[in-house]
Amino acid sequence: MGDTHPMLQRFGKRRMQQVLVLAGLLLVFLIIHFATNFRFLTGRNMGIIVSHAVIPTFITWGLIFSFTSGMIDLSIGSIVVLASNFAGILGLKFGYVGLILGGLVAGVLLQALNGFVFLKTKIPPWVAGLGMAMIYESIGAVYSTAAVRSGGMVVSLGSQLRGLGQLPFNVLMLVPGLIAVYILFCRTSIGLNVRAVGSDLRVTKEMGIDPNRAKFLSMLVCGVFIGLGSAINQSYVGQLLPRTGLTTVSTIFQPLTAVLIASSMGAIFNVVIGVVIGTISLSALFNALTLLGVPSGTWQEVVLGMLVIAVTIVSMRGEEGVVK
Amino acid sequence: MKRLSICLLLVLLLSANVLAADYKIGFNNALSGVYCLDILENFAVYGAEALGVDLMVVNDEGTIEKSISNVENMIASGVDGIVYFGLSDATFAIVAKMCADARVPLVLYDHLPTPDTLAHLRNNPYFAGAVGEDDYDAGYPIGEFAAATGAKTAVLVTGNRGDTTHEARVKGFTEAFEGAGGKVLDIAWAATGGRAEALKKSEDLLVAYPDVDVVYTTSGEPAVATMEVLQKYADLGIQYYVTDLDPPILEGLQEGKISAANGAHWINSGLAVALLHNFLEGNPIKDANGQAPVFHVPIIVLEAGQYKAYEEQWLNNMPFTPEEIRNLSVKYNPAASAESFETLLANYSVEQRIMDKFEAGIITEEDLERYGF
Amino acid sequence: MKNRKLSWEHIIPFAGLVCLILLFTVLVGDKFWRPYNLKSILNQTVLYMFGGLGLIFVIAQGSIDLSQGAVLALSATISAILVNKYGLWLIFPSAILLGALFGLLNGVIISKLKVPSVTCTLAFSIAYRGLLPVFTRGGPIYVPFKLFDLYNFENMFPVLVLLTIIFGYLFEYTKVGYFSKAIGENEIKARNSGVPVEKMKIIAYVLCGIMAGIAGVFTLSRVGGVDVSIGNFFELEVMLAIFTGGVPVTGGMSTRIYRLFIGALTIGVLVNGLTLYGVSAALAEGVKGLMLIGLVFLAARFTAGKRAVTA
Amino acid sequence: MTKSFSLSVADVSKSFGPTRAVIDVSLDFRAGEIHGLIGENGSGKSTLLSMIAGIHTRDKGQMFKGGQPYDPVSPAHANEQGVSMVVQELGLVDGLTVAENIFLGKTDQFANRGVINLRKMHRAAEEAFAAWGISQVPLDVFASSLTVEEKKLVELVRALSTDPDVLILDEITAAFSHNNRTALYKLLAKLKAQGKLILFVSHNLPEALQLCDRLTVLKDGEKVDTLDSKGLTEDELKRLMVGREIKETYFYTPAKNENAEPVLVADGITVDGVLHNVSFELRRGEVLGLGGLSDSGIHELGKVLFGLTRADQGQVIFADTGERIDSLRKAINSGIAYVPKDRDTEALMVRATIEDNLCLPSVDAFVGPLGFLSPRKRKKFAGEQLEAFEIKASGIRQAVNQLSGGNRQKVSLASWLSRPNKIIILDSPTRGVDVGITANIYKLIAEVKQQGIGIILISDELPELIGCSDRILIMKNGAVARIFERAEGFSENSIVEVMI
Repeated sequence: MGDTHPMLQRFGKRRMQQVLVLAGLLLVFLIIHFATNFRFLTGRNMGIIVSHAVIPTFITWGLIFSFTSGMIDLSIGSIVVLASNFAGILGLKFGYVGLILGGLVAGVLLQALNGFVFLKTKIPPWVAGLGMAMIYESIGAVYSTAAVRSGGMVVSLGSQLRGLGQLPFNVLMLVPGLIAVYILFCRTSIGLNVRAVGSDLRVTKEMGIDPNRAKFLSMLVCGVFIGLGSAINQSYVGQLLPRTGLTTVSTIFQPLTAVLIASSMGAIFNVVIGVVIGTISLSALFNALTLLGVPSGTWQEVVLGMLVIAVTIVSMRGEEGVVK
Repeated sequence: MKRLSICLLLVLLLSANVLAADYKIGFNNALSGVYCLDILENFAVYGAEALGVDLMVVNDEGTIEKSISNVENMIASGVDGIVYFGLSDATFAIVAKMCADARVPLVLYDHLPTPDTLAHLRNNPYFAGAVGEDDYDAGYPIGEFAAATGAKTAVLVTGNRGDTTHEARVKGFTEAFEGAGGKVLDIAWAATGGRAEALKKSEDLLVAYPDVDVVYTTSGEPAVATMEVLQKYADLGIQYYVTDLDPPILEGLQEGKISAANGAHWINSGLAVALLHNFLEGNPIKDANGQAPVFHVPIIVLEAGQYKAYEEQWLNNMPFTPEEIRNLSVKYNPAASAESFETLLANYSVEQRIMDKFEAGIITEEDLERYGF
Repeated sequence: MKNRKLSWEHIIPFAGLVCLILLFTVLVGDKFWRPYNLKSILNQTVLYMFGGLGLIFVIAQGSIDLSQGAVLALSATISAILVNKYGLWLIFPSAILLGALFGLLNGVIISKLKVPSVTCTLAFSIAYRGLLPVFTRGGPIYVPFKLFDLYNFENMFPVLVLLTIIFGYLFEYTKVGYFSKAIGENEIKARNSGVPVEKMKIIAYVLCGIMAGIAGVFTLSRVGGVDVSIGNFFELEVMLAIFTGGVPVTGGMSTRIYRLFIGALTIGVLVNGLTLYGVSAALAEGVKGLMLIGLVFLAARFTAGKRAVTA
Repeated sequence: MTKSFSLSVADVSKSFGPTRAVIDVSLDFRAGEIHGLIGENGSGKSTLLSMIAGIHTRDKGQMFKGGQPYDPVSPAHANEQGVSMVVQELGLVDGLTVAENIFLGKTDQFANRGVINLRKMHRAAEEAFAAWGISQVPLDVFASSLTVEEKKLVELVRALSTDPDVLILDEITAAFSHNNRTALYKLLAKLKAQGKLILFVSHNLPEALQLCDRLTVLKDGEKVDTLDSKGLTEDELKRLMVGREIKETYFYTPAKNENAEPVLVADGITVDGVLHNVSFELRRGEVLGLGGLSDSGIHELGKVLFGLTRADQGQVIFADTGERIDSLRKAINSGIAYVPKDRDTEALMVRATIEDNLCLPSVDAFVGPLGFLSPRKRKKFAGEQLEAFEIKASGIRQAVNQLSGGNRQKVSLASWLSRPNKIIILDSPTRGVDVGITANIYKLIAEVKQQGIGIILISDELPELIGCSDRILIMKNGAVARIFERAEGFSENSIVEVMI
């Protein structure tokens, strides 16, 4: 056993591969720095990059709980829209406390509803999430229509309560967030149980864990982080307009990519930190492409798409199981 | 006796027409929830109420296929005419064909057809005309103006790549600005993701070009976002121009965050309803050449001082009274013609409107003073 | 097939459709039954049926294609450009070829490089949408007026029937369909049994791409040209149709092509009926969502004994 | 109810749908005994034990522990009352570390305000391994990187970590190497001496006879008898299990031609870290047994022969054509069939119908012009196979997951055997299959052999290999240890010596 174990040897190989990926990433950033006349790795620009990554990071942190138990939930975008607006409404009444509380309450409640629907109906979350997204979008749009009918718009913070979404507070939020999500995911029974459920449902059941309870709890935790992300989001954008037509579904793309990047570095970093690296890399990518003069709306998207596929190919190398 | 009964019948028919909402008009909102599109819908509803017609509003949810489906659905539900917003110029010919097949008249609003498309549409007897603005004309004067201040470089923040409205505004600005010797350094296209995306993109853009002279944003949502980002870079002394007069932009104007803004062309939707109403009343309005007319709505430039006037007399109250709208239709004003529309539009500016409203006794002298006249 | 019982699993999708039709007959009245409206419903659903004829192979395999809308958009756009240059005859060949090409790319990356289908197709969807404005260059692209005639009931219905026969045959009565369903049931068993899994995945994505291409041509003829928003959310609407029709999300042997049609019609009738009744699009979407969850739930509930439902 | 009974069940029943898994079973277990449960597959052993361990709830009947009513609602609840179980299937969560696996669901003891102290948890795990004399497994690696044997050890530690009075072991020894088995026997003796009750399930009858104090035989969900193991013989047990005397379970018939030409040649196969330079020949019409410990590489070798795993060095040659088998495609085209060990996940489409399962490997036979896949031909074929393999089902349209384990295995075998094969590789074909169907399968193997087909039988069970094979290839640590010829007479002792 020990080091000579064949599986462990393979594990080591994999780790080496991933160190190379990370080194490659850093090298690319360095090259970009030179190519952009040293505007990339400046303090101010790094601040911007990190601050752009804050909201996706919180949402992705939430999502690792539901992703882990195999629930890809297409409704998160619409939940963020509703939770942000609710945070805004309470925020205008009760200040920052209301803002954060509003996001939390809405995030947790909607995730609880999702959890209830996913677990009770037993519809695969993939499809149920699509349905819930439509329902939430509809609720948002009805609220928006009602607001416009009564002569206004959906809640707008104007210049109030905007601190949470700005430097330095948003970046500072990352630190307690990181600690909280690490502890919850790696060091509490909620995280442990949901990781167990995600890995092997049958065995986990036999070990005396109630999988539905574990999943539901993890959805609630997910709701907490999505709610926090929504509160920061509302503070960042000031006003978020609900729309219909499944426009919110694409919100999941960035978190999904971040999780992919995180898992491709799974042997070096804990997934919780990997997520931060993932979201910051994405934010840095767009920033760098703009600095390099790559047009947005066209080639930037192409580069993003290709990058995601490339990262996945690298992280899936040597995969022998069934991939769907 | 016979003659009398016929007369009675006619009177009955006519009175029935007058009493009930006599027409049902279909109207599509391209994407509900976007301020600049919702305000179009609002004014269309206002115009329809003034004219006493029913408005059936549908939402295309930003997709071109749904806008076609919605035309079908409106026809199926028995509308008498359609006021149509085309997400793309490409759809006009086909929508006109569908309307002609169903014998339902059509008026285009906001997006004007290109000359080629227009020529094709004018062969269609059910095409009743178009009311809209030239988006090129939204960007062009701002480009001109910015260049005249001595600015040499500009970056643009705009909406979805490929959206004809924004492409035209960008083109207008670019041609004017570069024609005067300036240079457009980069354009941030913020997709329908809305404000959050525009916030990030405009910030990235400003990091890339910190010494730029001018920022121009072509539509409301990205404009609000860019305005906030620019606040963080107030030290750079960048001039900021905007098209679309969303409420936060008005505040920005007032607070001096924005050098100038234009917009307020959203009255086109209500005028389009009036144009269609004329057609339904049997008075198809023709232009000087006897063809279906195209009315261009001027894009109003709003200076910082006029903020209050716009807020109160455009947003809180509609810029036109119901009478003014009724005057455009032959039903209420037998003299209604293309000229009525043209006169109304020719006088469409902040000053003129305020003065007209003052003369009509809608606003008082105190108001005038508050607005700075 | 003597002993195949008529189970709830088969009835529920039909029942949903019939209930909706009855509901709207009451609410909307004769407007709903007018020939023009019935044709409209078909017009509005036929594109999703086209898309579904391809997607169902991928879904049967337990995978997904989120790039169908973007493939539709890109192949339609490039075809429109080519048509304007070289003539209308090119429209179908080029759209089909381009669709097949994009599908091939998906299939190769998913099967050979083991990239999960969600990731791969989502990434391509973003990339293709990014490429679109490069081709449209800021304005719409027009297609010859002649093409408009393609999109009417008389022309489209025969095409639909023909494609249904071809794809239905392929799906229900050949190895391609049988193997695809086997892959959805158990990929390892399928591979060990001699199913060329990688080839089948590539074929499925190519078929998916081809149908996106064909749907793209019909979309062009329906909307009159290319706009960057063309094909937006097409793939989600197709998925909605397939799942509403009761196709299991994991694919497998009980995937049936008729379910696609039931699902597409159900969604079509619902949206049309609600619009005619005057319900806003915002509310209609919520109702659509509720119905999706409700129908999938009911269909799964009545088959839970036979078919493990994964949560 | 005397005090000496530490655990008893009275008139316990349990049904799964229409299947009555356990019917009115009453049993008394004494503290300080090792009590064996013996019976065919599907006789109700695992179900009975699962009810005691709180995994399943019973439909009726009562249970008592230490004279008190005992009603576990969950495994955790059973643990609290001193009952823990190592289940028959693999019972670890692959995505968690070893330490996390040991304490999953019981982590509160290491938690401070809900936060788990990892160091404390690791120390506790180390102590547990040491205390029970079980060879240590690395604690911070994921369970997925462990061998089957290591996993079973961890499961054992997990079960012991609650310090139970009643320890239930469901077929744990099958995966164990010789020395770990010995260690386990020692451990069990120690626990017994401490006055604990051990419930032990094994298909290995000699082991059960040797280890257990008393044996209970179950049949079709009902208790047949409880006997003292002293003086019992294997044949008696077997008779009780199936209700008839089975003397010859194996259907060995000598190969037609001892020196037939080879049909498959393996030459120096090496898979890094798994197989080393494995060479042998498979002859026409013979059964070549592949035996060895669970990590000896026998299962991996089967996959290489079928082209599922690529060899890093060496080659597999299909003798008829001289073709090199380096892909699944070539293997299948050459007429090689492979029945994998893991039935439900690799060999069957469990949610699909019997018809679909049977037809899939033979699908080319149903293709007509225009690629038409005739439903009629498929149906006919499936019906024939259903009959030929005596699969008990309501019809070909029944879903496979509604069948019993044995019948599922029959479907699996039928789907492969019903096509024209030249070589058949069977990996553990009787794993988890009851005695009756096992015999059936042996008979099949003998029949197939008579058709001149070369068979490779991979098995963990030595008697099976001895009973069926013409030659037995024993592997050790990924290399060929020795090939035994039937002519020499297989002796279990000498084979075990080579294996370990």
